Amino acid sequence: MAMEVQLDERLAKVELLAEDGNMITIKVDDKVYQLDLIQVEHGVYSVLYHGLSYNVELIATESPKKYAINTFYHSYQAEIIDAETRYQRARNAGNEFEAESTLVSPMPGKVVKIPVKPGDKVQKGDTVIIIAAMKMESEYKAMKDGVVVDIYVKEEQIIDGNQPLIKIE
Amino acid sequence: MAMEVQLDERLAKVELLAEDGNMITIKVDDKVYQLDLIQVEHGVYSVLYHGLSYNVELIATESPKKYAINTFYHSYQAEIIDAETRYQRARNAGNEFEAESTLVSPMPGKVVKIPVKPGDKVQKGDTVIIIAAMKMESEYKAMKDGVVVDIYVKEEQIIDGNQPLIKIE
Amino acid sequence: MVIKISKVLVANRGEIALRIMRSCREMGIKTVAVYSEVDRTSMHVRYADRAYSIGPAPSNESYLNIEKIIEVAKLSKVDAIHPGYGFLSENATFCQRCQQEGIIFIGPSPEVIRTMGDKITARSTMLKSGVPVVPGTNTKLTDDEKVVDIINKIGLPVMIKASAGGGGKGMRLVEKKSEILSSLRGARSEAKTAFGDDTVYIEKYIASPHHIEFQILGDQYGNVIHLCERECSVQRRHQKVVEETPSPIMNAELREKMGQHAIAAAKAVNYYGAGTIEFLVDDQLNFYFLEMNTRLQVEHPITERVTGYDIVKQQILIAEGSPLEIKQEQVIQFGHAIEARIYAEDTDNNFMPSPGLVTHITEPLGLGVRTDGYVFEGYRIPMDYDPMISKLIVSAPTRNEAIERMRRALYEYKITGVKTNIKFLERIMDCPDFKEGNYNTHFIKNNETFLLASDEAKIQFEDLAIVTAFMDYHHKTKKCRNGFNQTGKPSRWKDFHRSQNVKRIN
Amino acid sequence: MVIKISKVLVANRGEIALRIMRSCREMGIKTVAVYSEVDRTSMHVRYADRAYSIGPAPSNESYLNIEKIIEVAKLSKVDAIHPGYGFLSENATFCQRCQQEGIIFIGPSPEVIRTMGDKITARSTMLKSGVPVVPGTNTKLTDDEKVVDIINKIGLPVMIKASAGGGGKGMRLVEKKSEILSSLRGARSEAKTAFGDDTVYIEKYIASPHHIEFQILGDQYGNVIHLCERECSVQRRHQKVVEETPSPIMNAELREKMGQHAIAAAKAVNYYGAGTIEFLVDDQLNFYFLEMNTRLQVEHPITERVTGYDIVKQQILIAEGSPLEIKQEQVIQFGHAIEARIYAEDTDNNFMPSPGLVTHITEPLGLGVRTDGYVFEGYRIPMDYDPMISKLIVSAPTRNEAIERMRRALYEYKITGVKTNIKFLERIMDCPDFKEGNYNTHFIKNNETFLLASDEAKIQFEDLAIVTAFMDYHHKTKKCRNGFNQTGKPSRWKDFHRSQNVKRIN
Repeated sequence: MAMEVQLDERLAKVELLAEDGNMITIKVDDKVYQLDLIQVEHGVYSVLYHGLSYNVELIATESPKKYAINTFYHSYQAEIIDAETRYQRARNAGNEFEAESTLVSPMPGKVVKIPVKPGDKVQKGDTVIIIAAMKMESEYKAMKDGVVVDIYVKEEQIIDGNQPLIKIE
Repeated sequence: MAMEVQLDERLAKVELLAEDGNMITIKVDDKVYQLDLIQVEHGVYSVLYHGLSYNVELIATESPKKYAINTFYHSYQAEIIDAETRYQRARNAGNEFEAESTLVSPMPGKVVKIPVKPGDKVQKGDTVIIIAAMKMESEYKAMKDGVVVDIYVKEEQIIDGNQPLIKIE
Repeated sequence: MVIKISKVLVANRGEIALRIMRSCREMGIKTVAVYSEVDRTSMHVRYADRAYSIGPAPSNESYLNIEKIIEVAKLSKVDAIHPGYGFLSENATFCQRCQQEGIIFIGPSPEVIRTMGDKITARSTMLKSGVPVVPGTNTKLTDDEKVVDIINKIGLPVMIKASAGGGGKGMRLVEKKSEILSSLRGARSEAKTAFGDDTVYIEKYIASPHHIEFQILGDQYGNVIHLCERECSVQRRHQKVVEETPSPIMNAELREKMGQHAIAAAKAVNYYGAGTIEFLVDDQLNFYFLEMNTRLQVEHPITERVTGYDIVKQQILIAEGSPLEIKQEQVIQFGHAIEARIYAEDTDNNFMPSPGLVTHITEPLGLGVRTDGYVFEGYRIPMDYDPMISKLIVSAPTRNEAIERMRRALYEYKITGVKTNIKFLERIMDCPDFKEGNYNTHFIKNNETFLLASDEAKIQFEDLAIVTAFMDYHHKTKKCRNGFNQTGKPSRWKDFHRSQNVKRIN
Repeated sequence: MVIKISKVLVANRGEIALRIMRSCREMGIKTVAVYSEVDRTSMHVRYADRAYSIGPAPSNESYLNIEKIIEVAKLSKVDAIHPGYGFLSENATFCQRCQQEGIIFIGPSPEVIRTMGDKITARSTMLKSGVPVVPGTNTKLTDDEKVVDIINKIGLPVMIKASAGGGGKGMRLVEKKSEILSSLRGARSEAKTAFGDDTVYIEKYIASPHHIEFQILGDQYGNVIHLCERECSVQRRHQKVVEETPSPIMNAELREKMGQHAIAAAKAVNYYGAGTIEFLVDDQLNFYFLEMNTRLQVEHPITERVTGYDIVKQQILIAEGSPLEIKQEQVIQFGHAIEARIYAEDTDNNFMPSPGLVTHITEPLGLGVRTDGYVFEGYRIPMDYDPMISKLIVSAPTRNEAIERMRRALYEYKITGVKTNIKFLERIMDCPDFKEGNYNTHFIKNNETFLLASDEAKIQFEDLAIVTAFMDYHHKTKKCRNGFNQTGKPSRWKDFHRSQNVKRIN
């Protein structure tokens, strides 16, 4: 079984060569590992590699193909790239600009103020929305010069992390 | 919605009169309760009753209708009695003697010794099997006079809790 | 007269509500929790003997709603209310309302809260009692021109501060003559917005100060003792991050002197209850009264650890009218204690708060480790309150060993689902300035490069992360093909213990 | 000469393996875990820097397999092995094998282990050094007739004990003349089976004794100190259940006297490392040497708590060849500490062991509470080893407050899935004899009725249990009807936070 895994900026080719219970032989790009890998708690894996003991925590996301990963001290974002994902990526390739036009909330919170309205011209760095969470207010700035074409949220609205807020074109 | 719940020796009639989110009105036998009941962790419920705060832990079993329950300091066994269960109980009623003929392991362990064999006559209190777990050996005795008709396990065998061991008739 | 308290309403949430309830439980006192709508599943609701909803998530509609809390207190027939820290803990009106209703407020009198809450009154009260205060003004300043005159007389740099202030609001550092007027106006306008009062005062700016505070306890009969100092100079934007006791710059003589002044400060206002006298200490070990906190402090556990006393129990005993049983000469510091505050925040992203669902948590255990927390697996940290998840307190015979223990405990502390500052705290423990005890309130600013350095070792764990994600996905899809997980039965542990079972049965 | 240890193999499992690794981590020492097949998911494997499988579940094929462990030690290039307690910790052969391989054994010399392992040799060594031993015989007895003569001379009641003994095996109390011969034969046969040696000795029976032990530390240069006593009289079938320090019957004079004898006992065998001298103390406070344990004890944390010293670190420093830095006059007991052992056992059912899957666990937190455990949610406690899940250690300035704290901590401690003795421990804390400190080794037997009393309050929580089970089932069936849980997506938290989310978004 072979697939690609996107880890942050890196795209790695992964091939499972052998699997016997929790003993696996697996190839990542050009390197072959023999590992003892077992899930020990919900989302927590213990990995032994030549006697070295590692712990890896996987955090499920809304997509079964995407993970947030914590190792010893480090955090990563991973995505499993199978045929379906590749197809979707190809389809979206033309729209990459689109994604970069939309300001997305990095955390849950409450919209305090939206000092712009659709049709307003904004310059890169202008504050376009203020979000409050945990007794702290954060200002979000326009990522480029342009015109506000859409505002997806309202003042006083409670928002989730990763929610689209404002589209600028 | 109404059902019966068997709690240890007690059989209680339960009727859910109203449900609005975690606020419920429920009748247990003749008593009506208004409760704020919510699952707060996996298998852990918080119940508020006239301001009193209770915590109840439910432990799932192999059957979705059976629970082990811990409240403050107390432990109970519960079973939901619906139509299906009532039917099965009725069917098994004739076999109750059957159940009492079989010695069942109360805990996981390893069979150390079985000093009897099928056909042996035993007296109530005779040791019929010795089980070891956690550095401790326990002797299990015949629950009545009779003849060993079946032995379901072997010496050295690893057993689970609630596993039938020996049948005496 | 001693009136035994048998039931306490804890007008707070989070770790401090739990911490107070723990002491109540040990004393055989029943506890009543109050909670806002988003806190129904919070641990303090489950830990208490009783719990009552007091309104929607925003604090001013629930945890700051005095009348609602008084109503619950009467309904649940409590003898006393413990306000914790934050929320209503330094609200003189609330304290007075309790008195009117015949409910014991576990804290000082409303008069003392008022005196110490107004910084100018506090300063002049201290001056009268011979406690050194930061040189500056002691009257209410309203005339801008006069302020400029005064600043010129004191000499730059100075701090302009709001009299009603706190939490760094309405505060300006002035270093240049040209900045005086604009800073003054800025401070006034901020103070007006935050506290409804634009009165300010001027303090000489103490360069590279240490923030050192003394814990004091006073009873209702005029006995006051101190439980030694806490070093609180590791701060980010006036928010304490790490505290320790003893202070690395303290010596026995200075402790004696500052302790006596702390006691004098408390006696000057007939203080009773637990309180904290905050001092600024400069490099020459000159010290100045900064302010008094008339409540329990977040960092009180390090004092509990080295002195052995349970400060919440002392608060309750004092509120019952018991005379202090601890004598000053009995108070010793046994070993060294450090507290680190665990915040739900993204340290790599300008310390942005990170509320959300805690999917997994492992608390550090073992010798010399105390955790005061309130979150659990499956708990959703609400965005409505403070981002502090817990406090990690370690102790050891020496400061060095305490730092090693803190590193070990931080290593063991695993919280997933939300981002935390645990890695940042580990960097603090590794920072040479901290290890040498050579730091002041500029520590975090001065060491920013070190503390926020990017992970160079990250790349070597990449393959590990890739393999694990791959295998998890592989097993997930295999299971689906085999038709598992579609039985409707709880399968939480089943899958990854299946292999073990097989091994055990054969 | 001091040889710094940089990597340690921990030849153990469970809580003690973790506890040792914690100290190693604080000292910057790398750790190597070994594990049997059933322990692949155990916490010590995950906590260590390295981990190696050493064989099947039965101890004699893994944790007692000397050659296999030596092999791993060489493969992983460790400087030292820590044996923990139990398993190979008092095995002179293992200790010697380590020496042969040039690996430091963190413990005493093989000669000392042998001397103290043979109870008769230990008794006569102590006698020669002037340490009081229980009156009795000090030579190997093989002739039955001679034994009867001796017993008649000592006077009944007496204990017949196996020289190679331990853990209560090969031991008989003789109260009547008619029982002498049968007891002697019983003891011999049991000793033969358990230890392959039927040599016995006779001790005067001490009525209602206290079991009090002294923790000692000795370096390789002849310096020996003691870290005061531990009271270990709360026992069930020779198994300690609760320990505390200071002992309620101790006074300063007796402590000084017993402490000096404990040091003399250690010096008599040129002891180095951490060790424990066990004494029997009668109601008149006469004390007698019982035996020496040449290893770390389960209950060492209470000593750590009141003295502040990390005993495992001291063991490592001594093994490195460092001279003891602690002086006897520095040792103080700061406050009071109690340890309760949490066992996976069914106290309502003759204390039958209860291995199995831990479905949920909440550890107690807060002031003065330490937990040394190793289990976690989803861990399957194997049936192959000791039933101890964890140790709960509390401390407070006074014994009374420590008892209150222990009750609070036990209340917070929730373990579901397996049965535990937590309720039984709570009853001990409530027991008048324990609260008054008025107990000896017969405590549990004498208070059985109180400790095992059935729950009268149980009935009042019945309706609560019924309602919760009903509602859980109701939601489960409702969910199935609505087609949830069939998406294959992880739904662990989804369901019970759904309502919260809705509330938050509106």
